[in-house]
Amino acid sequence: MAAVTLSTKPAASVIDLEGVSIGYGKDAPPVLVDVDLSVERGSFVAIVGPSGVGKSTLLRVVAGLHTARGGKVTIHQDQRPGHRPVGLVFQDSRLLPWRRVIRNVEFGLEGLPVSRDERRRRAEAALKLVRLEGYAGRWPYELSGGQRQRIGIARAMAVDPDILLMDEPFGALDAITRHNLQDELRRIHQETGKTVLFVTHDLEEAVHLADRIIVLGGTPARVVRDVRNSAGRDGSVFRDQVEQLRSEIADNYSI
Amino acid sequence: MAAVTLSTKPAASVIDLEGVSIGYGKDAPPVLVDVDLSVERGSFVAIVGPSGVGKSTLLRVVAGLHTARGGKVTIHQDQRPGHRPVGLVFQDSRLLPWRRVIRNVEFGLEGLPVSRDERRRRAEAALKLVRLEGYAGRWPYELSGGQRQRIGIARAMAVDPDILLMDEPFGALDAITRHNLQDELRRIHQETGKTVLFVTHDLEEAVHLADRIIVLGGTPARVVRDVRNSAGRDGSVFRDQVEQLRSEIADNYSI
Amino acid sequence: RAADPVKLEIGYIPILAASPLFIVDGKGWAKEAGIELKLTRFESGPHAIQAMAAGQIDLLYAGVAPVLVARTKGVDISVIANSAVEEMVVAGRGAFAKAVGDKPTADSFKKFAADTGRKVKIGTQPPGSVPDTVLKYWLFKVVKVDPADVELVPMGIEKTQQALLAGALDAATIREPTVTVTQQMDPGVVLLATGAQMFPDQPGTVVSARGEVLKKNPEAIKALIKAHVRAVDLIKADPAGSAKLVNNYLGKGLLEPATLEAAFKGPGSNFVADPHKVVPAVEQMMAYTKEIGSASETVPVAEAFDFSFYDAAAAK
Amino acid sequence: MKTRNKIALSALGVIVFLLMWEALARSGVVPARLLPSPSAVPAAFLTEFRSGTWQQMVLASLSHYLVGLGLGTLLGVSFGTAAALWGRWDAFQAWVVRMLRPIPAIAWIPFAIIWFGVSEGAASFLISLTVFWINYYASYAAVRAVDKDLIELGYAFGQGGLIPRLFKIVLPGALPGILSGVRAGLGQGWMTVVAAELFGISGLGMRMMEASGLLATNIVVLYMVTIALLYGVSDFLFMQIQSRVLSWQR
Amino acid sequence: MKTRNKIALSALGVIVFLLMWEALARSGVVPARLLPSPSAVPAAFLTEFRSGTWQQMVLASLSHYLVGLGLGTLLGVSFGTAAALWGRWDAFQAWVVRMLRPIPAIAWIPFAIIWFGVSEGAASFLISLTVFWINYYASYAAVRAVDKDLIELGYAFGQGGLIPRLFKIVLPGALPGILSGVRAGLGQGWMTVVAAELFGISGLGMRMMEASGLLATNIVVLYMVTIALLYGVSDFLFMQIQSRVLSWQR
Ligand SMILES: Nc1ncnc2c1ncn2[C@@H]1O[C@H](COP(=O)(O)OP(=O)(O)OP(=O)(O)O)[C@@H](O)[C@H]1O
Ligand SMILES: Nc1ncnc2c1ncn2[C@@H]1O[C@H](COP(=O)(O)OP(=O)(O)OP(=O)(O)O)[C@@H](O)[C@H]1O
Ligand SMILES: [Mg+2]
Ligand SMILES: [Mg+2]
Repeated sequence: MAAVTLSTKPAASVIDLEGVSIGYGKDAPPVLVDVDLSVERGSFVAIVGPSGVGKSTLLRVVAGLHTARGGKVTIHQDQRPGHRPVGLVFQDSRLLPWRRVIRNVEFGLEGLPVSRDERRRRAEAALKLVRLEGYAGRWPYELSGGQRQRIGIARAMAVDPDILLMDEPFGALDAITRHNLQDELRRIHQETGKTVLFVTHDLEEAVHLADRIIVLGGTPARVVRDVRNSAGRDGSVFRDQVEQLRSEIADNYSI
Repeated sequence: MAAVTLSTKPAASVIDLEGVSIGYGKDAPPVLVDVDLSVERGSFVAIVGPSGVGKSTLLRVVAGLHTARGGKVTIHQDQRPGHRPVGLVFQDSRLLPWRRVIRNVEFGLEGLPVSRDERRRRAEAALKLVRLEGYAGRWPYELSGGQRQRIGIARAMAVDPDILLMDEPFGALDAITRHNLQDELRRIHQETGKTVLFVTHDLEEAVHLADRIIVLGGTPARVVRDVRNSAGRDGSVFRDQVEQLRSEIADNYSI
Repeated sequence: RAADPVKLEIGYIPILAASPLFIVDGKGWAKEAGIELKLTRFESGPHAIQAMAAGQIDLLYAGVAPVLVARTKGVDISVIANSAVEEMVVAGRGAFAKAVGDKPTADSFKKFAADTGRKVKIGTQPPGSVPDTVLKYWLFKVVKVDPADVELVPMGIEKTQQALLAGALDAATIREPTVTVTQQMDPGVVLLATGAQMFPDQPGTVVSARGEVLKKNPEAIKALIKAHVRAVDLIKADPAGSAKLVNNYLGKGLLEPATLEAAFKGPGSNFVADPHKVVPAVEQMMAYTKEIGSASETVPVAEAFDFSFYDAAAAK
Repeated sequence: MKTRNKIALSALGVIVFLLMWEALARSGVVPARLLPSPSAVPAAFLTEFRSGTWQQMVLASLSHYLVGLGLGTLLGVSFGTAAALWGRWDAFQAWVVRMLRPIPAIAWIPFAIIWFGVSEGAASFLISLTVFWINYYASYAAVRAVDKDLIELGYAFGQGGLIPRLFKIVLPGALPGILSGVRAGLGQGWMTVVAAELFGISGLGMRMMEASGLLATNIVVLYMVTIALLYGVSDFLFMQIQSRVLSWQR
Repeated sequence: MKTRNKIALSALGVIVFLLMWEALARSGVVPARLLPSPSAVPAAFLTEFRSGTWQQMVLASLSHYLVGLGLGTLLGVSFGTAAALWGRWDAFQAWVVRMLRPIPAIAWIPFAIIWFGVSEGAASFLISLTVFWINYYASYAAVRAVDKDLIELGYAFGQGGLIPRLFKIVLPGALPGILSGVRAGLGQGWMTVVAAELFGISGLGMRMMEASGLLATNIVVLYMVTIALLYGVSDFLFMQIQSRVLSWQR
């Protein structure tokens, strides 16, 4: 499935896309073309762009779930036993309907050299992170939309990945829950130095969290803007900056 | 399925909930209790509250998809041939996988006294509204998350309902698309006088669109706040007002 | 009369003993007598009897045993003529055939069982059928085999042949035309006992009819029986011609007429139309059936026979 | 995989199969008179075809098969769906079905004879019986497994009435499962053709029995191959149609 | 619906069925000797039970059935899953399967005899054959219909290897369909028991044939009821287990 080159050589960047073009089917026009992207280790990159531009597709290619039509995708991964190099939060929560919540969270840990108890412990910690510790025994169908999405986040967090790919992870969450999770995410990012690739449609969120914002646009889509964001790191978001970026991005949008 | 009283008597309100309590299963504790809610004809009501509080559940009860445990639910509906009294946008887009996009949008129109051509025409208009006119012939699995959500909106719009129930309809949309659709929705609401019940987790959106904001909170949840919002109607959103409401609501949140 | 022929549905089992029926139909004798025949093939007697009991067929060429059994169950059918006797033979193959030769004795059975460490497996049809009864009679009354040395395996007619050829059985009761066919195919197949050796005048295939039909169309039945008698005579007089005709019904494209002719001439074919002659043997067989417990009640055999049609046919 | 590769692989499979069969037949492991080699089939076919028997038998069996298959499928899907939809009806018939289900075709023969006589109808009846059960269970399970969310969607958009719910949600949603049942029935029907022609109804099955009784195994195998081809073609066509109908499945 | 109501309805169904049967048997529409009334069954049971025949036959058939069912189900699910998973293997075997599928149990009997002799093994072999096909097709369709998104999820979380993918995603996802196949096989197995005992292997089927040859229809019906009960109980238990296993389905 993966058409991604995995490299364990040390490098400053963790994800390298060179001239990547991506499409569905054989004869359909490409969705993304000429994507060059180098993500530094420990950086927090937000990806924004209009609906249907190819954000999820890009993430799926980086995760090795979809094969690019052309170009080169390289992931520089560390070997840390008990961890997965990449953790992915899907846009739809995508829970396994036949597993209870806790077992869904444990899913990515299975097959790792991690004891049963340790697995359960890590899953419970992840559940706690998303404030759903009381829901371990539920079936997925017994959850609300936002709860389901949070389980998806917990599942990705549980594998403690070096690279965290998140596809609109807070999309279905109310403001308060969202804020809490944003704070958690920022804390984790700062403490563990994970690399985060974060798709969002909320510019404020992007500015708030990311130190770099990539804007996709056009048909076929390409990287139309690549902004370093100084606001994110020290936690103070300046409205002006958001506004400026917003209008800047709006110019580049093409729906 | 519906445990809703349908009334065709003229009334100022279109939706009347009296002492409604709602729960899943038989022995599980209730999700919502003591909900009294009267929605006036032509009003635009936003429902906010933390994830898992019961917003979707409330909407499903109003739509007659879930039976309340206690209390009385009344819908005052007009008889307009060629229209459905209620249109619902699900939180998950919930498309029929075996129907192409256009046929998914037509779904609610089937069974109404509407000719084939008229049906197609209305579906196409609804598709155009959500800016997906080029996607009529696609299968649902060929859509992005945001596109899917917009098809769900188009489907509800196509039946031209008196009451529009929307469960986080713009949750998966980027800022620009979202703005466009918000404007469309406001226009439609103002022009047609539809009653809109709108679940959102975006306070700004609530203030921007609604003339009344209902806040759900607590376990079991009840209506903790019912705010008339003067900002929405004239289209000018004042930051201060948002901020004030936000902090007011935050006090009432209990996660 | 010619304008309104009597319609008769006749069931048969695809064995050589049904040949008179094929000749009657093939020669057009039935049509001459103003009878329209419809032939229906059945795989086994019980199936045919069930159809007869349900009123779906009028006459039947099948073994005498199912007819008698049906009568004990209150089905109104009678034997009106005989077709063949001494049909069943015992054929052996392989090591067993070599060991017992063509003069099987109780000792040779015992020796074979001791040598191989297993019972002799003999295939036949289910208890109550003619093959089962006459085989047991031969084994235990004629050869006086120790029951501990043999295992009887009940199965369908055609399965018996297959199992024999496949080597799953040491011996089996088979009948024409299979006897000839099997021997042609596998020279190792040996006749251990002929029908007469197994059970003198061994009853076989008879012609039976529903009482209702007998009452309704006595003239037609009489004519049919007359044709039947004629057919039996023809087989004896002209086996080659008969074989050609019968081949159209039995194994068309599957058998050479020469094979059928050989079968007609072989020891397994003995056509007798007179029902009177078989009554004592049937009585004897019924008695034995009761003795070995495959039947709980004996039927007064003579009552099962209605000689009037044969007598009328033979008299003219 | 490309269609060309697929066809090549399938052909390879059949060739390997035929070679193994030929080898088995020649090796003498299986007595030659019980298993003729595949190379004996063409000659047998010519004889049977020239005499017209082949065509006659094929047509006869085909008609029993088609009638039985059609009826069994229709009724099986209907009853299975009904049982899955209405809890009351399901409970009412559950144990009756359990009593009738395991009754083998052979045991139904007397009833077939009583109800239909020794006729084509009886054969079709027996075929439809086995086909019925397979479709009954497949449909039952498929309808049960239809996504409840989609049914809710139907109610939300005025398609909650029996007819629209059934035809717009339940049946399309259960279609993959139902079609898998239909496909299984397609084969089961042919398997039953032989048993259904055991009692005097002419067709492939009867001819096979006759040939087998006279140990003409090459004819038996000819008809087995005939059935295989008839089934193979119908199954292939069914798969083509199915992949069209289910093109919405990735 | 409450369990109590369900049981009551089921009992009602059986009673109505038995009454209709009794009425049919007494009415004389069907000759009494072909269809005994249900009230004749207990007497027949007593005779057969006292002589020990009943127990013996039931045990014998049960052993053929269980072995055949187990083997057929296991192999059917395995081959069906394999074919659905690997396009190459699927293409390779597609037409061979099409050739083997419609061969009726009766036509396999010679092979059963050759390979197993007239033995219990042969009966189990024949039973497992029909069970195999049903499970093969059910599993094939079910595995094919597994949500591709979930398989993708597996790859994303390091469960894309054959073993974890198979056991953590494909099989659980296909389980409802596979179980429906197993259930259909449960009944088909009993239907075949009778055919599989036609050639000299003792058990219920043989006893039924014997009795039917002697037109002892009350004995035939006794064994039919016996089969019905055995099947009914096993199907009921299976359903209980199934609803446990699939409790994640709404
Ligand atoms: N089928 C069910 N069975 C049991 N509990 C359920 C079921 N569906 C929802 N719940 C519970 O009911 C509560 C309310 O769910 P609901 O979907 O209404 O929340 P919500 O307010 O829409 O949340 P969100 O913003 O996350 O979508 C949640 O705590 C959820 O876990
Ligand atoms: N399986 C598919 N087959 C064909 N086209 C597809 C398929 N999946 C997605 N697409 C198309 O590819 C484009 C990019 O899709 P993608 O899901 O990456 O968008 P996105 O940027 O994530 O959008 P959103 O914000 O709405 O989630 C869309 O136009 C979509 O219609
Ligand atoms: Mg997306
Ligand atoms: Mg919700």
